[in-house]
Amino acid sequence: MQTTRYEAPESVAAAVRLVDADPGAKVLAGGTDLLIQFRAGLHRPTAFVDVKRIPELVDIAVDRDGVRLGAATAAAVICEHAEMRRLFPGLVEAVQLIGSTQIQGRSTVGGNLCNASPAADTTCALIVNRAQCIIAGPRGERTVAVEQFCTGPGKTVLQRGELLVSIRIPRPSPGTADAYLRLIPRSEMDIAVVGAAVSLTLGPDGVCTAARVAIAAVAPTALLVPEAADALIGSRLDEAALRGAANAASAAARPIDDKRGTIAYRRQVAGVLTKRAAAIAAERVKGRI
Amino acid sequence: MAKVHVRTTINGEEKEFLCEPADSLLGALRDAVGLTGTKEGCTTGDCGACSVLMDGRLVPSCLVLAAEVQGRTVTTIEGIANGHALHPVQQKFLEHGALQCGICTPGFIVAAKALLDTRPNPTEVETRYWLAGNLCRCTGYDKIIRAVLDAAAALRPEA
Amino acid sequence: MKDFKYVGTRPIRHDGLDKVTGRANYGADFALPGMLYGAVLRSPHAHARIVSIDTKAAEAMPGVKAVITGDDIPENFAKVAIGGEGTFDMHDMGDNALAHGKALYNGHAVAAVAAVSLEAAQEAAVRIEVVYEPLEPVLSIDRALAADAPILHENLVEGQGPTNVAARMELKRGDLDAGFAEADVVIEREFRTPMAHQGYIEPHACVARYGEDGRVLVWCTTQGPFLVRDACAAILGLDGSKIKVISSEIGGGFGGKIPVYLEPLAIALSRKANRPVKMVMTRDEVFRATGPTSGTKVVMKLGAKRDGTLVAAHASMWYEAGAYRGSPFGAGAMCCLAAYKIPNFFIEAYDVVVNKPKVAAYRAPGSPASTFATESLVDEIARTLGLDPIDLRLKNAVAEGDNAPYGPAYGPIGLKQVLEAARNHPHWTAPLAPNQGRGIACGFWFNAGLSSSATVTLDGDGSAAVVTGNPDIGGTRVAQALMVAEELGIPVDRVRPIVADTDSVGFTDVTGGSRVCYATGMAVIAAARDVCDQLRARAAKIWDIDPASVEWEDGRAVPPDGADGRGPLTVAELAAKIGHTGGPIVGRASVNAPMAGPGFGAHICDLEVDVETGRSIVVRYTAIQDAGKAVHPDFVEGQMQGGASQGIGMALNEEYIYNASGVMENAGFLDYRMPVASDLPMIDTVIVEVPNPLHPYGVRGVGETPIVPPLAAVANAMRDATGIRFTELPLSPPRVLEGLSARTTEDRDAWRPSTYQAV
Amino acid sequence: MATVHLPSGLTQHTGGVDEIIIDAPRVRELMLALAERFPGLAGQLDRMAVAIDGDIYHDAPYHKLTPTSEVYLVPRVGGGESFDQRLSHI
Repeated sequence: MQTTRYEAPESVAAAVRLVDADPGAKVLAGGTDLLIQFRAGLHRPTAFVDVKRIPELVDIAVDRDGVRLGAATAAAVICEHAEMRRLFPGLVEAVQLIGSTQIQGRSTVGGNLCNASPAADTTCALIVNRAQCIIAGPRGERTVAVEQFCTGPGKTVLQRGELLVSIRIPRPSPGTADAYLRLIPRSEMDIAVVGAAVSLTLGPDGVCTAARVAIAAVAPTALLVPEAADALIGSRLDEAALRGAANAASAAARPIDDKRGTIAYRRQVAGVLTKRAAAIAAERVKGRI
Repeated sequence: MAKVHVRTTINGEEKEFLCEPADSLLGALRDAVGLTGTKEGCTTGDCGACSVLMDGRLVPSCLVLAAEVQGRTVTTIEGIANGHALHPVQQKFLEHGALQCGICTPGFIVAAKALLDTRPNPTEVETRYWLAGNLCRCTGYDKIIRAVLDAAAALRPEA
Repeated sequence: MKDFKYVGTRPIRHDGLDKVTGRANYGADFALPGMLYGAVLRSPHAHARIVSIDTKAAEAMPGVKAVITGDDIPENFAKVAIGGEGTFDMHDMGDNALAHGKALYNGHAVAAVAAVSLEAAQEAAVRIEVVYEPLEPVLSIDRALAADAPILHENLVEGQGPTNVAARMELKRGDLDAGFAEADVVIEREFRTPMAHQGYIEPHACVARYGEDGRVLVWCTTQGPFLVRDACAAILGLDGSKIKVISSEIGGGFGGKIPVYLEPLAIALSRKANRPVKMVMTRDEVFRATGPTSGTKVVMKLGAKRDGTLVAAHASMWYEAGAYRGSPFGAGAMCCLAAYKIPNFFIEAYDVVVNKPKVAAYRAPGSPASTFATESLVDEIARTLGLDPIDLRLKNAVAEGDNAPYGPAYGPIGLKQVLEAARNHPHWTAPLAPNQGRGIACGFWFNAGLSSSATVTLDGDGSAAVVTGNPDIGGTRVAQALMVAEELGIPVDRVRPIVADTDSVGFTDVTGGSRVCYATGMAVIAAARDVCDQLRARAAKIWDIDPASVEWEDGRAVPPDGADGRGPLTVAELAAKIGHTGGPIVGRASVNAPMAGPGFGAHICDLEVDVETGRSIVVRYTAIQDAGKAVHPDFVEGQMQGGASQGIGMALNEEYIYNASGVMENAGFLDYRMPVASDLPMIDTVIVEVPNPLHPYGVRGVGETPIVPPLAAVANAMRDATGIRFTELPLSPPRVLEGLSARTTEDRDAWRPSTYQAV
Repeated sequence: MATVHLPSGLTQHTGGVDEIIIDAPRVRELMLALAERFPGLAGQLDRMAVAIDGDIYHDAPYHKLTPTSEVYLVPRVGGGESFDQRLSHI
């Protein structure tokens, strides 16, 4: 029979105490993955620790250095945040792609990271924006780069008693913009078959001075692809550079065959989306200059 | 294990109910509160039949724990009409024949109301994407989209 | 054709208010005091011998009140004739409800539990210890037909030995060899479609109470309450006269809510526990363990003369029946050439059992898959000959007097009118953008008749009630009210349409086969006319004249000319005197209508293809159909739009995906990809009305035909956009990209193995 | 009296005959006459529906026939399903 408790701590310290004291407890943010897995019998938590009543987990703070995003902030709140949309249009696109309007009302970036799906939409977009995960635990706070947070499907660096509190995203340097694209068979409601995020910095002359490229659903975790970034840096994002980035992304991909796509398909489309996302990011920079 | 005692506001009325810690809001609404207008189609957040508003925001009640609504407000399909006056979305669904079997209709109406609460003048494309989380298998969506757009027009102040 | 006052208008449906306010009660919305909750233990294996089942641990769990296994549903060999439609094999339906000895698909029910809560029942179900001896699963038609294939049913014997081929049928006309010899162009392809689900949003649900007196109450969501009654009686060996079935509102069916799954289990559990039992399927169970439509393989060859005249056709088709015989292979054979005059053909069709769920009816069952083949080949012939695809179809289209491929001559049918309407529609000539293509395809369905009963009662206030036995899935209540209004001459909102339980109305066949507006409509009209006849008699009584001299016109009893200046009497006036003229008036009628009024449709689809990713979207869509007479045009259009949408889903993304062990991998709405609102454009409709002479108003069934054309309409649009003829559905992005990558090689026309499917 | 057309799947029971004139007042007598004439058909006929002058009846043994009636035996198709066809050739 059910032996689950429901807890709704109001501070990070209280939440850490709860999850530290009970290794069977699960942190409940939006619940859009956790509750599905629970009902499918994949895990039987001894407690749901609802962190949405902790103020700093559900807010967005913008300062000179960038943004601190509460890990349990609902996707819809992020998408409605004007400054988020202005600073990180690609990240907001990725957030907006997490499920339906209904799911948007519940799902969170922190939950998306902690669920550690290789196909998570936000992870790539956070990686290209150099986001850092702020983790609270019984021994205090630590910071982990987003690209190191997930270690495999369903696995993260979180240790017993630890809680993802927020995500810090540095303010983009001038001339920088991001973009995220994913391929799904329908127009909505699917899990990414492939995803690609690109962040670009262009000089006043239109030459790319910095770039980050990350791809999703093509490896056990989201992949940062420096080779694809290298293909863009120093170019004016001409066709050859875009093709170079696409080829690098395809080469980096090491996908599997499953019900959502084949190896060959994912590899090819990873390149296509990388190229397109780079072009969109570049257009965004130009639109800002 | 002890049941959770939840005090909340549902459709403008104070309500109290008991639930298991792991019960969904959907289950509590239907069984503990007796509001069966909110429908269960999948319990995985993929069909939208269980859509409700929580603190004014559209959520899938199958993926909300009942215990979470402590102190919050919930609006279900039963709370969409204003007394005897149907909400324009409800009225337009009737006028356009925007339902066939009707099982998805409560979820669509709640979701469409949430849309029009924040966007009085949605385009067809916006409306389709907003409602993409509500599955309908009978209508092909055509009449539903027309009904929502027509309701939007009816809600806008006369130009 | 008579002028209608109410028929053809668009009043608000009577059950609409309840459905927009959340008040309407569906299958899962019913409860009885003391009710238990049931859960089903299902086979994780696709094919396994059940060695033993130990229920002791489950029975010992707190809150558990009853556990049943196949032993509680004795194997029986009854064949129950239902309404002349054919006979359901109760052995198979019972064995499907709860396995006996062998689990035949992933999800096959093996045991069931009733407990005080759903959680307790689910916990107990997993404590039931079942020892399986796994067998090799048969997961494809090709494997089922192989000489060394595992056999699902040892008693299914053909000639030398056991077989997985349950039945064969053939149709032929003319001289095939001579026909192909005449042809200037001959095209042959092999087509495949995967198993696909109806996808109704409401899961199966029921509450059953077995009383101490042996009387049974079943509240459930079903397309056929009488069928539930008779099937449960036969499966459980009960007296059908003691079973009362109340159909709830039904949240979609499309054929899938004709068979019984939960109801016999709920009755058996209730009998054992002596408490009412409620059972509701999860979505996962709906996908794994109800009745999708067949996966198919169709090999078809079509020959035409240079001028486009079709001269010969040869088709061989195999339909997956799932775990038990009974796929719609016969309908597939009968429908595939129904649109065209072809003097020489040979069609053979096979019913093949595989380790997948037993298929059920799904909207024009059998027709979409075989028509996908025909309409793809007709398109290819038009391209080869450089002919307009509508001209080619018109040239060969059947009309009244032509024989259907299954034999009899057609009466008045509307295929040519439908094709003319397609040609005249602005969509047909609208410009296309780059990477867009346009396709057209036709479709046919018979439309069923069968048995229906109806009563119309007239109240003293001049209002009427119409009582029928068909659950209202898509607006049939208001259609019936329109017919009564038309006959009695009273406003539609003065008619109360009622769906009655099995104790309260005469036998009525299922809501299905596109039969409700046609066949039940005939009963409703006849019952209303019975009321009118009685009203004429009442008027005659008032006037003291011969009833035969009273006419019924425009909702009034009209005296003969020169009847002493007496004015006509309206329904309201006659109703007001009902007590003085003989008491209440009840009209009644029943029919066993012939299957008639074949329905033809044509759909035009514009598809835009992303050639770098293989992803495509429908950008414009028009559905044209002969409805005979549209009683409530909103709901006729709705059927056309909904059928088109389901067909588009089959064409683009929907499919059952099995792994190599036969476990379904996408049993949920996330990965069984039905169209969502943002996937579709508005779906334009054109209703053509060629009256059906068998119905008083000319009504034909409309519900099923519209799922037939989309498969080929989409594939033909894909051919137009990409130059590639895809012969396997769905046209999912990986498959399309693979095809695009192969476009320069020789294998572009070769059949491509499934993208996802384990073979 | 009626002209009866048999589907090709049944002609194995009729020695290849696919069209025959039967003198029968009603469908019932027509079916009996067919079964008498071609004993192999006996087990098959109840699987068939009957099309009389274009309209398909599932259950019409007492339907009257005229000398000009065109009768086709047609596999049963209902509101969806085809049943009871174990090992059958139709």
